[in-house]
Amino acid sequence: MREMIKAKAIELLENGTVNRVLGWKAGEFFYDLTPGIFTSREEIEETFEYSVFSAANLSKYLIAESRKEGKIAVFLKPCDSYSFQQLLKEHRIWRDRVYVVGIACDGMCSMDVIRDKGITGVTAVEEDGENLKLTTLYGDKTIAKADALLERCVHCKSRKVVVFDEMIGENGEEIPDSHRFDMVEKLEAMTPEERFAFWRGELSRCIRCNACRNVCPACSCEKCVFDNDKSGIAQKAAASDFEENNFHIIRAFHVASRCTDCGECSRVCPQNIPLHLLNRKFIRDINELYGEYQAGSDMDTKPPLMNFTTDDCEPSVVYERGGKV
Amino acid sequence: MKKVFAADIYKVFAKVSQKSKLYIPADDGVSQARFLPYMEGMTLTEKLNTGRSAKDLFFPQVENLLKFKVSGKQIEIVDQRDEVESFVIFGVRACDCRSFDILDNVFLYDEPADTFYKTRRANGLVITLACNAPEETCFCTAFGIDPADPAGDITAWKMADAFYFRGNTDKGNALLAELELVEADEEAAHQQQEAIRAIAEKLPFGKLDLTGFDKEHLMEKFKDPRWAELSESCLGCGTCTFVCPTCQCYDIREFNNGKEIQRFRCWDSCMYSDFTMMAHGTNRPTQKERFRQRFMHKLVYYPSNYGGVYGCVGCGRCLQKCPVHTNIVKVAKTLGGENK
Amino acid sequence: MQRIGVFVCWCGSNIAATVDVEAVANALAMEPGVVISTNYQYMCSQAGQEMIQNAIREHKLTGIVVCSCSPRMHEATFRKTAQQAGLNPYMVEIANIREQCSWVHKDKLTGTEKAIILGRAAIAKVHLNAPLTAGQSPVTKRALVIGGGIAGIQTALDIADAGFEVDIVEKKPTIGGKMSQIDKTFPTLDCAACILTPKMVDVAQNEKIKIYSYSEVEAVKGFVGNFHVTIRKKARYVDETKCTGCGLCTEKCPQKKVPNEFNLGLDTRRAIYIPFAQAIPKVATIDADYCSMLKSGKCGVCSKVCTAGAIDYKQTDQLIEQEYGAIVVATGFNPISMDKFDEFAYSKSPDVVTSLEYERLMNAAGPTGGTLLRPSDKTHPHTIVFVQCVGSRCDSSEKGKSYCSKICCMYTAKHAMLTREKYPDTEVYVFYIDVRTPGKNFDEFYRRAVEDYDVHYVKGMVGKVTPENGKLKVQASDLLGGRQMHIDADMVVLAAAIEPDKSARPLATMLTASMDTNDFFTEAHPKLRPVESPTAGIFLSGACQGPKDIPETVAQAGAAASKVIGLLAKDNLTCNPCVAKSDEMMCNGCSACEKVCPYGAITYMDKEFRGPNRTTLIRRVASVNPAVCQGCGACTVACPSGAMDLQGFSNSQIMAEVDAICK
Amino acid sequence: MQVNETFTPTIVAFCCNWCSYAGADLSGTNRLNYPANVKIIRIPCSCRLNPMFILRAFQRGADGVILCGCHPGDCHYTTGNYYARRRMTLLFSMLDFLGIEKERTRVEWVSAAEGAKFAATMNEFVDTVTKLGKNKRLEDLRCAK
Amino acid sequence: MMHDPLFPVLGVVTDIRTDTPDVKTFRVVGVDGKKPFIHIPGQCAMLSIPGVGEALFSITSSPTNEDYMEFSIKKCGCVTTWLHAMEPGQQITIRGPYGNGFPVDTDFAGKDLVFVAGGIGLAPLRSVINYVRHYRSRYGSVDIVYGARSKDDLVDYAEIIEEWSKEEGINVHLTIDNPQEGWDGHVGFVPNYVKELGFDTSKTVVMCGPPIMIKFTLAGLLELGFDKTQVYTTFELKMKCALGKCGRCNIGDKYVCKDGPVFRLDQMDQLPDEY
Repeated sequence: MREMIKAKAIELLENGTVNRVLGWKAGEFFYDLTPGIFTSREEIEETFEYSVFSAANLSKYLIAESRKEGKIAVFLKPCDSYSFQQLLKEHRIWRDRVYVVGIACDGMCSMDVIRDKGITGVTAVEEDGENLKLTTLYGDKTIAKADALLERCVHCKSRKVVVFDEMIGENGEEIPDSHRFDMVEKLEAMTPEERFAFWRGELSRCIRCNACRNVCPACSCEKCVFDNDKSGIAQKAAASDFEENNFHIIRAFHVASRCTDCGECSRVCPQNIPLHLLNRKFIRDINELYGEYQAGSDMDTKPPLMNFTTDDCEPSVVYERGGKV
Repeated sequence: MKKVFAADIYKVFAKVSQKSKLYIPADDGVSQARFLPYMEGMTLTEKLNTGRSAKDLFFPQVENLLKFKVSGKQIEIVDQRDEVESFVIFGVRACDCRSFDILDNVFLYDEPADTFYKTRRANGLVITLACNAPEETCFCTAFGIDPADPAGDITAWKMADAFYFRGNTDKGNALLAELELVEADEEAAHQQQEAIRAIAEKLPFGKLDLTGFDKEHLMEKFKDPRWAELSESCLGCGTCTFVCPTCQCYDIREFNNGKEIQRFRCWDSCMYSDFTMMAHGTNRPTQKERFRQRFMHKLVYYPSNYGGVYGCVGCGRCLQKCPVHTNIVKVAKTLGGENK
Repeated sequence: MQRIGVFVCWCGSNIAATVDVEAVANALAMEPGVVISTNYQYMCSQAGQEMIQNAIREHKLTGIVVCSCSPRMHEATFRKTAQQAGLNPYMVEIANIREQCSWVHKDKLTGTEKAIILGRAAIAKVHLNAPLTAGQSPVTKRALVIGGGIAGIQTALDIADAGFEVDIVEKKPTIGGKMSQIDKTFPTLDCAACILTPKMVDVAQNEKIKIYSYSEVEAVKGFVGNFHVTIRKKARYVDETKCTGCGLCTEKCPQKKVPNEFNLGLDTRRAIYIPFAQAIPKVATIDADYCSMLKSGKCGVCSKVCTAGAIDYKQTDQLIEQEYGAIVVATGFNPISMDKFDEFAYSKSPDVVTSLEYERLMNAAGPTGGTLLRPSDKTHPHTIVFVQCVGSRCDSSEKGKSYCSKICCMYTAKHAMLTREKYPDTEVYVFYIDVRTPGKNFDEFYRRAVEDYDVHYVKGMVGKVTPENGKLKVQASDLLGGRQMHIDADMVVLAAAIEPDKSARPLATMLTASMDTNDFFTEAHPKLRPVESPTAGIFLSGACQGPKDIPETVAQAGAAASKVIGLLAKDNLTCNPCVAKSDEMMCNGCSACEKVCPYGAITYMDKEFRGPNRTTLIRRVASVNPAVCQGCGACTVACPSGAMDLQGFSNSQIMAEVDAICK
Repeated sequence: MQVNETFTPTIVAFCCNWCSYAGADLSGTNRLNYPANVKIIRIPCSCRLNPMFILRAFQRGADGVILCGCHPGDCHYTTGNYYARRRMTLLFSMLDFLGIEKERTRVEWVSAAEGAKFAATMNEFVDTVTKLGKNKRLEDLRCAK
Repeated sequence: MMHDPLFPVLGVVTDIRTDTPDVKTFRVVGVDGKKPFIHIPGQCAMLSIPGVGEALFSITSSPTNEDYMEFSIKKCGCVTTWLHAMEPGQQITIRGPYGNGFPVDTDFAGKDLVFVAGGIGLAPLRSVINYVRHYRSRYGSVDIVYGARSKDDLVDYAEIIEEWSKEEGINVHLTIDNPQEGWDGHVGFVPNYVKELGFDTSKTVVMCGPPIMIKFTLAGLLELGFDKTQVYTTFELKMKCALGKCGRCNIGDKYVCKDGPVFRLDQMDQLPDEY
């Protein structure tokens, strides 16, 4: 896969299809890949990397990149392609300046997950079939890839690249029984007091670094309300519990019915807050109340929050369903 | 040198916390350690370091400065500071401990001193803990920090059976004396130190070459074209800043609850697009300039102002936390050493 | 920092009885920015208004807060007051301390406390008010009337009379509408054709009026003063400019078996036809569903007999684009289908007819030449039963309509009377729930039917009609007599409920005009603005707004016309300034706002912006057409960046009110 | 739940200009009582209600927030309340998900003719919120009274 | 409890003068009616209106004025808009003085001085000019070149005409960008005017104005034979603490609030071009 992708990147650059390639750059260790732009064969040969650590969703970079001269090639994993299409739908990316190479994906791993398993000091990683061989300061270790997967990949919703100019690897299918709402349901089954305690515990860790927002392809505002002093709700740091809640509620609401559930927010959170649960709560509610909807899966369907039917349920439905009392 | 058997460490904590507030690094929810006020039943984390740095305890993320009450054209200024109670932090690593020196330069020694910081520093007692198992992201040694022998008022070593303590300052010795611990042989600690240093020797960035990052090369580094490439993936978030033990930029903001106006300061990040935004624009218009500012500050401006001391302690938090894995090591490797 | 004046109204004792106005004024005087705070018995009085105006001048006020009755009552008044004193009218805020305070609460302390808080909220808001200036948009001085019945005709004539151009779009081949099918009109019993056809001729001859017959509205864009309408002129396969209306083709056409819709299918016409003798335009139309030439290419008789050479089998639909300043909807009504009323045997016996069919059977130009004959055997009926409220005032909405169709009582009385007059040997029964005759000379008319013409009015419903041996067995109850009735009738006439024309619903969507659940167009205000749609520039004429008889229709048509004239007489329109506005610097161009805008007021453009380091950036940004936007604010919430805000009800203003209230 | 006898909740009622605000007016015209701690904010349409405003109200000390708009189908702007309905449904569900008492938020459709309904709704809502007690979970301590 | 440097003191705005359509001059004293603190020409102070914000302004009045401080402020942001809308008697908060100020008693002493200002750029120079006027004997000749978009945009016009122009040894050269009715003075941009005037290269130049003016004036001065060590200017960047701690206003390793705002132009060359 890695070789095919690199070869494709070189091919597209050299045959003049594009003048830039957006991919992942090798870091200091095997696991710390950085999104990067490549403009030459040499660069690609030396530093382009694709591995189970190519988790970063590249689609958001295209908002800026597609406005630059010439065409850019981008590699999109299935979940990234949903974000890409949602951005297209919102007129944020100039499609004609992007050449999309879809790549089949079996799930991405996370160093955080590996560290969580007590493996530290990892200086090198090698993919070995279904396993990862780790060289650490404290001796060699092995971990199954499946045990190192990102949460979003454990509950992968789709292996289908929804928009591409060409595919590398075989395109997959949507996975309806991803169990991605299991945790949401578990929370819903709690009492409000328990839920409140759960979220306070999580959100009180927030350091308002904006990583979730800045990485989020749906949070593509020219100027975020939380940065805009005129909005009346601008904040630099959460100065109270309320502000912690407010930021995450409003952010989730702003991306509701636009969030593709790409999981980047939770991946990048330095405080390991399961932010995706908020988005999934909205997705689950939308699916249940207004019919199945997957943001980014097509170009035409109106996002549920910009749509209605005359016989929609009343807000009082929340008293009847929702969490147990 | 004093000694406490591993089984008794919590008795020591209990004793300390009776007199003053004690913070220890403990696991907080999932996969993260954090300095938390010690309460009975709490256990020390097994993790190397806390997710957030120890600077929080001296320079908190949000800090109230003063209040105003406004009526008509009149303003009343209310100083609302409470006396800061004395507190003890246990388990500060060598890198974080060094970060206090770096912050001291700005907040204490540069006149006028910041009284909020000053009060906390005066009331805080730092017990450091040597790093038994440094991680691949650690590079404190690059800044001449010895993870085996951290500074602080008291230095502690953790061994299989016991904790060893050494007082470094009067304040530290006084506390140790109060605790009435058993005298111990220094040899055990020395062995531990050697073991740590052996690992530190193997750290991939332990000998990070920082030549070229100095006042003399200020303009050259500033003008280096490679900043563009280094910064191209930067999201402009504040993760690196907020987990950094030495970042000290802050914003002053106000909150009006309708009755009084609370002026407070909170951390800010030079990575944010509005950091230098004025009514008529910003002098750092793209992420390249903002990214450059952060690393120039750590590696060039700070040493230029403070006798060559770098504004980084090699704790490695930004290496672990950056969403796109761009960090000070990549910058140093690209622009420093033989690449300069 | 605003300089704010606060004016607390006593409203006599209405407010002052439960709110200590003095205390309110004193408390609000302490609020930031308030430079004068006072109270007065009646702020809305001349003296009160002068007091405000003097204060504005004297204290150089930049904003005022009036604590008084509901803004729905006097906001406009005080805005005018402010304007006359040189203050922007949108710098006025009302704190509603009457309807929402003094009238709700009994305890004076409570009322006073609440009034102070409401005043504070208004002050907090006015601090953030900005002077708003209403925008201007030009007016196209031409009106479109959709529907060419009596409503449309009258509206068009009145507008044209004032000197403005009017186009009528009529989907049928001729104008005239329902009235052209009616025989006589109540309560005067004059002949409908005699009063309608001259008006039709007037329309045809009026230079200002253009008729698009056999045409329909295809698309509507734009907004008040500037509508852009696409009209589909359906192919009639006859060149209107050549056809002389001689009618020869309609006699020679070999296809004779086409149901004649003008006579409601009671007789037939040819495939090429002129609906009725006085049709306007008097031009033949080929019915493509029946013409053999169009269907199979065989025939061509009409073309051969037409001396004018007007037949054109190759004609296609034509799309006409036209600009209008105002649109009048006059789409009229239809009797409802009798399908669901099997108990009256409408589908089983041709002798069960609707009132409109009966109208044709009585009409000299009708299928029977004006002689009343039963459709089944063309014999003279001797017993006729009229059933009222068929489908009107129904409980079950599935079957009929909940509303009263309003005209049935009168036309049934008319039918009964005319029948008795022409055929005194006929027994006439009318079954009714109530007889409703409010209207000039209406009750007298009904009484004549009962008293002079011996029409048997029976209060009660007909339960069942059964055709049997050439008779219609009518089973009914007489509620006043308390008995069951069995009548062997020759004919049964059903007063079918009326409903809006089916074309109204899609039209409403095009016009973004609102409708009620019965598909009648909603008026802007049921009492005060009965001929205007809430959508600016859309006016309502005739039965499209609700059931009406002819005089009412004509009256409303005139009213609609005068509203249109009032609009077209202006060169420019002043827009409501409390509309949405997008901040281009923050706009993402994501189209969220556009998706929720009910008026299509938001458009996008790619615009160049200055980027960092002397670069230029092209960004897609939204802009709101202030003439179209009605200020609902749906877009402001859809917009994640907050680029879209509503002037007069901005995010910061509302939050300031929230803060003041919760403080 | 502990009920504090002296507790009077702060209630913010957002009312659309065309129906519910008029309904509230009518309620006054008919001299129908409802508690004074209900304060009405006039907005042009229920669709103008930004979730930000609701959270803001709770931050600043509101104990309950209610939105009143035209009945579905009767919106002055034809579609506004349909959008509001979806937005509020999802927002309320999210607040519930975060453990905020769902009874503190409410939507009622009140027409210009339903003065009685307005008063009844407010009475009932105030009762409900009074029973819940003070809003603790979404309050901002800096705004504490 | 120690007084924190971030804590302001109260001030009262006793007088507000409208200079131009968008510039007003505010007279500030402490609540005790005295001058809040002592400063050097070119230094700044943080003014704030609680609830609105805090911003740094250069002190326009000369330290030789014993009674009050003045600030000439152009309306351009949130705080300034509020200031412009307020009325005399309003309390504000003030802290300072901040920055290095001009070397009036060292480098400037005994020198012939040329002041070059554009628009609101006169504000910090006014302090120096009046200081120099006060200690007239300590300095050589004084030339003032001042330009604005139009006559109406010239700040302190009355003082310039009534006092400065009339004072011996002070040459005032006014210019406006475009011809205007009722203006018989020079028309043209400041940099060109400075070149036209062609000052003696022994003089010391003090500049303040929009960056574009600084840039072209400097080029002109260098052409005339001036050395960068003879030219001083003053800067403005976003500031929060004004104490060199909040990390905002640095240009390279220098903080404008602490090491500036006055820089000699040869010092500027040592700094990255990020202002």
